[in-house]
Amino acid sequence: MQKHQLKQVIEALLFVAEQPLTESQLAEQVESQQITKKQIRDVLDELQRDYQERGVQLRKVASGYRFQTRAELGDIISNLWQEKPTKYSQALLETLALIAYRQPITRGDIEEIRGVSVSSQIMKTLQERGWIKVVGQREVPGRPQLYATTPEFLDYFSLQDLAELPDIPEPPSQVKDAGQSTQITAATATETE
Amino acid sequence: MQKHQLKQVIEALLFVAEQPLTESQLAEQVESQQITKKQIRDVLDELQRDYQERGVQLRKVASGYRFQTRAELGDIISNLWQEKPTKYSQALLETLALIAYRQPITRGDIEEIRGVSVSSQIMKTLQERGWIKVVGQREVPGRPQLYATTPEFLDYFSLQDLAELPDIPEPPSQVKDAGQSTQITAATATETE
Amino acid sequence: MSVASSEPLQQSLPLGFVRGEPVIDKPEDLYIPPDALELILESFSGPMDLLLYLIRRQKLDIVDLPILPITKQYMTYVDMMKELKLELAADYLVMAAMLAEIKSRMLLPRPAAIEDEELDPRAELVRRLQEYEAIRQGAQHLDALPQIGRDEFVAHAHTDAQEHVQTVLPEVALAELALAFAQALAHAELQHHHQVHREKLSTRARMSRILDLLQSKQRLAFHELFETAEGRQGVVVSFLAILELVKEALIDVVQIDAYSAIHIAVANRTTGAYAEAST
Repeated sequence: MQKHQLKQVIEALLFVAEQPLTESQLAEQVESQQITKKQIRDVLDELQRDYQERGVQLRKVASGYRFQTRAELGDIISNLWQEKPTKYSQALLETLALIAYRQPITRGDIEEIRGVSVSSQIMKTLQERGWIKVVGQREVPGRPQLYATTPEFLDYFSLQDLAELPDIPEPPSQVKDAGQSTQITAATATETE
Repeated sequence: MQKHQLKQVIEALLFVAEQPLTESQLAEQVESQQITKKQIRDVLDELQRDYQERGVQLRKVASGYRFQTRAELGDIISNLWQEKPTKYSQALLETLALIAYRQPITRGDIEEIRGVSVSSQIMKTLQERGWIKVVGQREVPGRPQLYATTPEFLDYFSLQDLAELPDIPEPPSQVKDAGQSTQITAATATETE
Repeated sequence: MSVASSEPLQQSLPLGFVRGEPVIDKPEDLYIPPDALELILESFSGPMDLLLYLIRRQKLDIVDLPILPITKQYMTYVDMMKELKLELAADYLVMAAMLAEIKSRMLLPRPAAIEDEELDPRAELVRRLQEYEAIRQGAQHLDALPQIGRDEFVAHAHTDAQEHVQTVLPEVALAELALAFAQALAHAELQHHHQVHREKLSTRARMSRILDLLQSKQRLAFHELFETAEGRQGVVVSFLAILELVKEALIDVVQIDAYSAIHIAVANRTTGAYAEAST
């Protein structure tokens, strides 16, 4: 396959796939053509440059590459739909922020910091959206479930990994949790303690 | 709105709309910006040229404009939806084997040997695959159809004729007839247990 | 999204802004309709939110939290909520109790020797406030990030590629077929009835072919069933196949007169006397 055609194929695949595609997935799609990952990466770089100034851009998010519209066009484009996009409540955003920044975390931890009981509706919504999931249990009495964010959470916010989240102050540790790590990296998502 | 931005907006709208968009629909989306239809048409022309050689192209169809993949990429792109090959059920394989080894044979014969009824779906699948066909009817009440294998069946298994089918390990009770097995050279490794 | 409807909206609805700070105090000299006040009080996402708001509004230092005035103000708000018969979450009262406890411990004289930061009765509350403040900031960051479906949209193109998807038919190996046959026989425990031999298979294949030929022609001349090219062995196989077909009453062999050509035809059903027991 010539490079010109490879580029067309990758471009077309990215525009029709339901989900973002990784380099490996793209390589797999054209595997019969003996294409190296390096060639795929070069094409992706080139496509990213090609679309730099266009209405849609090639973005890398947690679960792969996808074409998406420029952020600044959001207002005009959202007119296409009758419904207004969902506005998330402060309570939901705080809960999500706690899970994103302090994962893995139990519901009890969330309640302690927010000072209110966590509504089951919020946890259900976050799980239904595929943004959070149970990654284990803390080995204390009651074995509470530990929650972490998912790649879909990152995709939704067009992030590649948790390190891209804007910084917030690290948790104060003078009273307890002195040993708790404050480094937020994508790896924490799979930690089960 | 500057022309540069108008182009980005129209491009983005066409990429996110579920349906093709007409010039009027596009004009409506950007109506607050006092854009003439002429301007929209110019932008569409320009986009059509921009995407001429790309993996997706801007095409005008009956209900408006839409981006779609190049026709000649259909084959490669279809890999995205290509299902993994499945396996035939044991019931189907046994049915096929009985037809191959015991032809011509009726469904009733197969059922008698297998001790279970043969689903119509299995017979249909084998016929659609072109491996078996009806070669006659047995002249008994109900005139059941007699099935046999086809040349396509032989072709698929790279056999010249049915005599090349592997010999089946003989049951222990059977006294082997040396004279009948002299011609057998093919591996008879299959075992019944 | 159901959250928006099932969760009270938490955005503050201040009465106004003074130097950028929302004013939601109930000024002494201004009547506020109870409805408006209710909205304001409901807008806090919890006791920590309220507490943090009170601290920030007065530009107080969290670390050196003046517990007495804060407790007093907090209680004023809680009383207002009670007065308006808002469904006051128990969490607000838990916080009130905590504040009262810290206050009383602060009032107790402490031996100078053990006075260190760790034992400051406010320490735990301060830690929670700091962490809550950080998380509030995190929530704001999340809200400000571009979101798919709100600010950014996934781009898709139409494709007719699905039409090119080919049905992949399952593969079968010859050995599998033989195995399946053996298994079918084993299951039926009919092995002794189904002796399979190479010779026999050729015969059965020829039987199928003859029946197949009879599908298109009603009658076949006997000699049409033999091909000299096949040699003697082919003739034997054909002959055995005809005999077997006759035996299974699948064909009739017809000779009108003595010495006339022999024909075979599909068995007439009236003469069919196929015995199932033959297997």
